[in-house]
Amino acid sequence: MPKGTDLLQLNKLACVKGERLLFSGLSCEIPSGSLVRVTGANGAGKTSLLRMIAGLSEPAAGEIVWKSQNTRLSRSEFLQDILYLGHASAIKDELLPAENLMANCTIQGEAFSAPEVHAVLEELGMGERLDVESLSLSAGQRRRIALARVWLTHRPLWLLDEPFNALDVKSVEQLCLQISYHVGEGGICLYTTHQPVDIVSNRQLTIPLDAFCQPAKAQSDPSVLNGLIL
Amino acid sequence: MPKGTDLLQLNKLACVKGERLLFSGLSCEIPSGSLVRVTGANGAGKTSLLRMIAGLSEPAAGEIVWKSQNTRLSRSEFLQDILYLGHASAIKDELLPAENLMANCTIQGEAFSAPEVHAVLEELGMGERLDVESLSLSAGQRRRIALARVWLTHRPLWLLDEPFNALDVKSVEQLCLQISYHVGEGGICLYTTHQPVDIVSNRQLTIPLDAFCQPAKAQSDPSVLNGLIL
Amino acid sequence: MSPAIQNQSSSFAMAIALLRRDLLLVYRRRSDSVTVLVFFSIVVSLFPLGVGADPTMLRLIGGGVVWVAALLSAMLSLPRLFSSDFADGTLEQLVLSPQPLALTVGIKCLAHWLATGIPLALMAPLLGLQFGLDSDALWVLSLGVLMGTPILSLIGAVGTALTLGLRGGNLLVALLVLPLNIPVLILGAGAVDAAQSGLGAGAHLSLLGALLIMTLIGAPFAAASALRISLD
Amino acid sequence: MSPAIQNQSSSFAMAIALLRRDLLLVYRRRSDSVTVLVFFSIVVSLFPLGVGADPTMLRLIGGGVVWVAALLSAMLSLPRLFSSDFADGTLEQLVLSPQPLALTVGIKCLAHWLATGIPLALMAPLLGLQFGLDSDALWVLSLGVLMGTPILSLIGAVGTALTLGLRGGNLLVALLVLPLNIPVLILGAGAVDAAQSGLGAGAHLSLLGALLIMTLIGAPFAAASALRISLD
Amino acid sequence: MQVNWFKYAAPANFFPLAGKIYPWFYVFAALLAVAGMYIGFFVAPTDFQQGEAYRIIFIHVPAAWMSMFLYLVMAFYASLGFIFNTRLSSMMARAIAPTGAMFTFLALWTGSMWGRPMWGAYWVWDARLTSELILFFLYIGFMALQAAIDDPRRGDKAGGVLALVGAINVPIIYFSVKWWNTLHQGSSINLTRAPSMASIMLWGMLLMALSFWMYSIAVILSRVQCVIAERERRAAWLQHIEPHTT
Ligand code: HEM
Ligand SMILES: Nc1ncnc2c1ncn2[C@@H]1O[C@H](COP(=O)(O)OP(=O)(O)OP(=O)(O)O)[C@@H](O)[C@H]1O
Ligand SMILES: Nc1ncnc2c1ncn2[C@@H]1O[C@H](COP(=O)(O)OP(=O)(O)OP(=O)(O)O)[C@@H](O)[C@H]1O
Ligand SMILES: [Mg+2]
Ligand SMILES: [Mg+2]
Repeated sequence: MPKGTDLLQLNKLACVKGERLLFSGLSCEIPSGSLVRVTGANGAGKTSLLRMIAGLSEPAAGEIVWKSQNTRLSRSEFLQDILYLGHASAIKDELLPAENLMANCTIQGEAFSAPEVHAVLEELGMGERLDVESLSLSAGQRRRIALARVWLTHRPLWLLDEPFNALDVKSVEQLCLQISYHVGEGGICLYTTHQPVDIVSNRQLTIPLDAFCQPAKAQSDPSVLNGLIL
Repeated sequence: MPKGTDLLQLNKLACVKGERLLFSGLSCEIPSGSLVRVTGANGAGKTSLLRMIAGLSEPAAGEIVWKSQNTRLSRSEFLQDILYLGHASAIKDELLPAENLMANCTIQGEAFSAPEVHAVLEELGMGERLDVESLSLSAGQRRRIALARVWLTHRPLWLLDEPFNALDVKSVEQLCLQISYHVGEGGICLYTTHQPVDIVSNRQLTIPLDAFCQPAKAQSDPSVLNGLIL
Repeated sequence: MSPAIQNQSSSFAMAIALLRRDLLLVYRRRSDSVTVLVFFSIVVSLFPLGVGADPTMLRLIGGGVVWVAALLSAMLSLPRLFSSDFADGTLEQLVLSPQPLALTVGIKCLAHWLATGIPLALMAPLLGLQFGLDSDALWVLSLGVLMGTPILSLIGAVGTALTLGLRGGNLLVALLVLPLNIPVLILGAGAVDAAQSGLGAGAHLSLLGALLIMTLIGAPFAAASALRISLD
Repeated sequence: MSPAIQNQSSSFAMAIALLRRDLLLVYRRRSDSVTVLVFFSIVVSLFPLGVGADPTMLRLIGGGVVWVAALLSAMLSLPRLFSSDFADGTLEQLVLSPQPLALTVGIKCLAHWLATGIPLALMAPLLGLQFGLDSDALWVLSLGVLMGTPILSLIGAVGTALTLGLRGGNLLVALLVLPLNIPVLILGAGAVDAAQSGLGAGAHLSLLGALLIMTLIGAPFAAASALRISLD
Repeated sequence: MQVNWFKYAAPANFFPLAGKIYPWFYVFAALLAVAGMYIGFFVAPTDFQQGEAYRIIFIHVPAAWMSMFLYLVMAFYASLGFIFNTRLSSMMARAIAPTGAMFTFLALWTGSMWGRPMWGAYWVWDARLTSELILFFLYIGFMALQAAIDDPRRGDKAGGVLALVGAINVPIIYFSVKWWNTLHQGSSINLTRAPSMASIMLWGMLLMALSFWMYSIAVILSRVQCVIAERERRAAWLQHIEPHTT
């Protein structure tokens, strides 16, 4: 269950890809109940940032602190608190939708009963397609199965990379509702998207990655740092 | 150059996938200068329809007529008239962006000089990233290279499957402008997307695939057929 | 229950659940296992076609040929260990799982061995028969393959983990893994030879066993770090 | 210029442009070609380890072993023919090209042969040397591989085209392609044997040539229809 | 309109026909088998060289014949289906493959059972044996390919291409294998095959071959019925769009 006292701190994060410095000096405090949108043009480094927070890659500088602990040091506890959904959907062609969803939960150490899983998939409009192998699903249907974890999990910190990609209007709405429910309950959600979506939430933050592109500027210009919390 | 007199006719098309009938009785006339949005929920069959029109799969029933000729019979001429861009970007990790773009044009029998190609990529904001292998590009940057063909080609009939996926706001605008320029010149563009975008055009049609799901209904209910041209 | 204990027991439950998922996938892809077997037989059958049909010579090279073919088959089935998981994003999720990654790797190797190693071990004596090996040698061959294939899977796991997402990954894996597996080949083929020439194969097989235990202990950790590196 | 003629000349220019693109890719992935060679050498070197180091026997089996290894190496490099094009959507574009698909397939096979067949043919005599083949036999070996590898590429193209996007594709290709390539193996290895035993290899090689011509004529069309089917 | 409705209708018509006739072929097969077995086991004399073991010939040889014959028939149907897009032919090819593979396996198995007493080895790399083995691989390849493809239409077409390529290749393979073996020094074990077959044995073999043939027809018809039935579910509602499209 998301608790109301969690805090995610990003401390002077920098990201280097190949020979390029994508961003640096990215600092930010994200208290529980926040909805954080990471913005930036294509290639600004949104995906890189989310992967870094999840611990899939290491920051070139800086540290990520969760519940007052550096996530690199308390990695196994941190992993039990996060839900990361990337560009790739982690859907196996050979499995049925429900099997896929259950497998994805299993991998994360979450066990759900078949009825629970079915109920979520029904709600997401996959009711008719529950008996076909996922191979034959459309782009959006695969995304829905991947995203269904969002309805099941109890983890407080969500990292969603372009979750709305390929979803139709109705699914987008459902997902928005679920996200706002999550942050309403005291969870945290970091997400990226290029689509205009509106998610209801009391505490909306933005991390405008474009602003952190020039390391010198980001450090010296206080307005940029202020602009961080809109 | 797109001419003002082309006509695409879809004649009672039906699409069968596996054991399911996705849609049937889909008829529609698309004169030159039309901007056609194919709508439908996830899994309605939008991708299937575009692939069918391009000739990548065969219709279960019905025919596709272009310039008064069945496209299956005059396939090689038809292929010289269409531009199909699907979910996949056809980007080779090992090639530079410009090489990728040129290769994709080459495949389609269109030759462009290096400066032309570079100019387009610059315009799309890829200027800084022209010297890195495409492997290290972000999701949106890859899409841009794939879509750059839209700025180069002279083909009258465009089939774009979710072209706006992963693009940032600025690129979406650029693409919209280019599409409206194309249809303004007398071209035709069929596209799908779940995002709200507005593209300026005098003749906007919609193919609401959801309406063709029940074969009986689609045929008998005239309101659906009328709804076809909004 | 203290949190540590609770964690441990749930870790075990998770391991079981993960194994079940992998076995379900193996079952759904059962034609793959058959394909490995057929590939194995085809490669073995290619040799007489290449080197000639003289039975005495064939009896001499039989053990070696079957072992080389087993090695190649096991290697060709390696992409299934992680590649599809990598391509569809499951691997990211595995790395982000609270479960120790080395354990996850071990489980995947176990599933892989059940799906390919055991069938290969069952098939090997049949193919040995075609080369006129005698029944002692056939037993040793089968046992050797049974003990050798987990090593191939484990070392293969390290190799595939290192080459994930690299171009030409498939061949690169072969390059990394084949040389490392030479001891297995020498011991396995040696055991068959020894059995055939009437010397006991015991020494070879116990060395193979020792190798297996060493690999079991070390490889999962190596593969786990390799996976982390590949995803970075 | 009449439209027909214009079309033809542009079709030729397109073919050249396509070949250049494929060769550029080969160049960028040149480590792949090296990998094929190393795989080839490793497989060949496994044999003495597996079957023992008796020189007379090695001389007897040398030609066959090198040929089998060449066959396996060529086969393992097949995924590069279409798989990456299939995965990233290039194949759709190729099928939608106004260019005849069979020609496109032919060009891709040509590029594949330049990247793998020629290196294999250059490497084969070196490996043959290790088995003590004499110089006549080495020449015949090299020439045979040079003539055989295009057949492998072409038949391989049909096989890969048929299995695109299927599970276990890699092994399935082996299953489909290896039996069809047995004549190449027999003729190639037979030529080496004939050369070594002092009989001329001419008959074998001319049969191989005939096979090559037949394959050149038929396979691109079969592969082209297979591609269309796979994309449907 | 463009739709070729008989394409869908033909299998549907064929279905009841197949259902009616296939039991009869089982009956024929059983009768012929009884006659063949009787000749084989009771009428034919014991061979002075090989003893009773030779009687395996009454299964081995007909099985070997059928294995080759069925491949030709399968390739014929598959290519017919591919070239003329006739669905029933593709279904026939699909139905033949397992039976062909079964007979190939039977020939291999009985052959090697026989080989043990005859040659002292279960297997030798003789040209005939080897090409039978390759034939087995070809069958397996065809079946594996079709099994790997979920979409039946795509499976049919892919099988068609493969069978066509295979059919052109089979004679090449056959001769090259033959040539391979005769070029090398003769294998040290000489295959002494019954030189002048007693006519009574020939009769027995012919009867058994006929029986296998009838059995194949019966099995293939009933299997093709299953294939049709499976696809009928699809065809059933495909009829729905018929009135609109014609
Ligand atoms: C695994 C082992 C064997 C295989 C795969 C095999 C395969 C075949 C095949 C394919 C044929 C049909 C050839 C044709 O009609 O041209 C055949 C026929 C025959 N086989 Fe075998 N065979 C095997 C073992 C044996 C053995 C051990 C014997 C007895 C010594 C034997 C005796 C015969 C005879 C007598 C015929 C009929 C000869 C003829 O019609 O020309 N086979 N076998
Ligand atoms: N081989 C198959 N067997 C059964 N159903 C299939 C098969 N292939 C596709 N489908 C189904 O066909 C439908 C159409 O898929 P398609 O990709 O055309 O949808 P779409 O409208 O493009 O959806 P999206 O918005 O998610 O991209 C999906 O519901 C899918 O599940
Ligand atoms: N290995 C590398 N070498 C050089 N540059 C790299 C490398 N990997 C990634 N990059 C660059 O890093 C940048 C960040 O990529 P990232 O995927 O994080 O962007 P993004 O903000 O998620 O973009 P999008 O909106 O397109 O998904 C891109 O400009 C990319 O070109
Ligand atoms: Mg991104
Ligand atoms: Mg789609």
